[in-house]
Amino acid sequence: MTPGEIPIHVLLFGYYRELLGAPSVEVSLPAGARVEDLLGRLRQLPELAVLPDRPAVAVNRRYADSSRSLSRGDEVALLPPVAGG
Amino acid sequence: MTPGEIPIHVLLFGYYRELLGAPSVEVSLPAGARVEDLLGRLRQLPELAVLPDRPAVAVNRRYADSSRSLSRGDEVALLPPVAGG
Amino acid sequence: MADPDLIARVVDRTISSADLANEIASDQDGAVVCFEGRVRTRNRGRQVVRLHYEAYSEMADETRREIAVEALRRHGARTVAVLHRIGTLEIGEVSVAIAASAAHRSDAFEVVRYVIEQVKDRLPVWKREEYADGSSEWLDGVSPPAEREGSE
Amino acid sequence: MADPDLIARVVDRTISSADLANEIASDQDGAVVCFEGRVRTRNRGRQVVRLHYEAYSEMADETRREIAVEALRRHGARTVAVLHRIGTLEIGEVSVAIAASAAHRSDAFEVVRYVIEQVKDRLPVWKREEYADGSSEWLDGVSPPAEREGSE
Repeated sequence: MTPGEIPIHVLLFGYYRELLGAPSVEVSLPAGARVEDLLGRLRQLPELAVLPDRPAVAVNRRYADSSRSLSRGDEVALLPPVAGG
Repeated sequence: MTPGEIPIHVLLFGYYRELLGAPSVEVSLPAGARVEDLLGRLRQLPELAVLPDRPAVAVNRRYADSSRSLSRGDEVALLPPVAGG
Repeated sequence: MADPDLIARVVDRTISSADLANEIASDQDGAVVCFEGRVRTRNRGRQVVRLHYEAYSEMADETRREIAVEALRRHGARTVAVLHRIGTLEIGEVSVAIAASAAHRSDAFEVVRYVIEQVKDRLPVWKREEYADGSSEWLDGVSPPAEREGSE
Repeated sequence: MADPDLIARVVDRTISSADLANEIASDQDGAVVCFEGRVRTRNRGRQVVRLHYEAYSEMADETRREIAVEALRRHGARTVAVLHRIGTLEIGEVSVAIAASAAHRSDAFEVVRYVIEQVKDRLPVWKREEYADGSSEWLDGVSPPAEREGSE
């Protein structure tokens, strides 16, 4: 991890978890990075290259938009379109 | 019963039954009489003088309007405003 | 829907929408909606201790069946069941139970809603409230529509 | 309503709206409305043999609670409860159960309807259908709205 970067632990669910083949992934981002930066980084993983343009992301268990900035210790999750009920 | 008249057995329910103090009453009406004629006759009973202008009446277990004509053997009922549920 | 699957009865035993729901549920249906009317402790500002329901049972059974057939004609639900209890009911007891089962939830909601509104409007049932002070009173009701003979 | 009475859980055991209804029923309430979503044998033309539900459970519990609070704020119901099941469900089993109790029936209907629509729109739950031919597929879902943080 480059100095000044923060580690972000990303949970994956449903179809995305199957794509990655793992329930979570750790990435490191510059301090002040936003959700959109995280998505760019995740798309560099070959398994997640097919992510849609704006997948739903939750930060600390609430839906977050792409401009939301991330801090050390945030609980971040990548959520496929929901299909409950 | 005057010759040519038909006997009509009228069932009463709820508050009307309490007014009359009986679950049914027998009246005789001229052949071809209508529901409105029946109501006029019932209002002559002191206990039922307070009947509203157009109480609900069922003939053969269906709501009937005041012009409905009555025949021998009809099952007639005088129904207070309903309060089920 | 030529022969809709429906159940409609007046009964003088305890009823519950759960029993109805299990009776009507089908593997083809994704949605079940239930309604229960229960006896409340207070009504129009007075303390109620129990209710007495009386029905013109023979007519009520036919009316309830008509309502169920109409509900299924108007909406896409596959089944609806409705029970109305008569006799003496204590606080919290269920006076009317309705359950509908449909492939899609909108239909199930709409059928149940239609049935309870129609039950209130035209089912020949009356209730007398008994109060904490020992008095009792027939409840004001709804004047049913005249002449429904042509509607079937 | 400062502290609405509500229950909201994700569970991996059998659920039923009847249990919920009995949990929430109150002597003050005249109306109980329930909804159950059940696993259907057919969906989009394919023969389903079972479903697998997966949730982001920690978030789902909070989302469900938010939905219930919103529902009670918008409508006059006194209580609403919602359970969503996770894990493997066979045909006919209940995936989601909702029950609401209110003094008047309109409120109970509207609350339940609001809750199920919101559950479908934003509860972080996913399902994979397993078919008679042995294949399985994640179901297309609804893209949840971004950024709800400001809404509370």
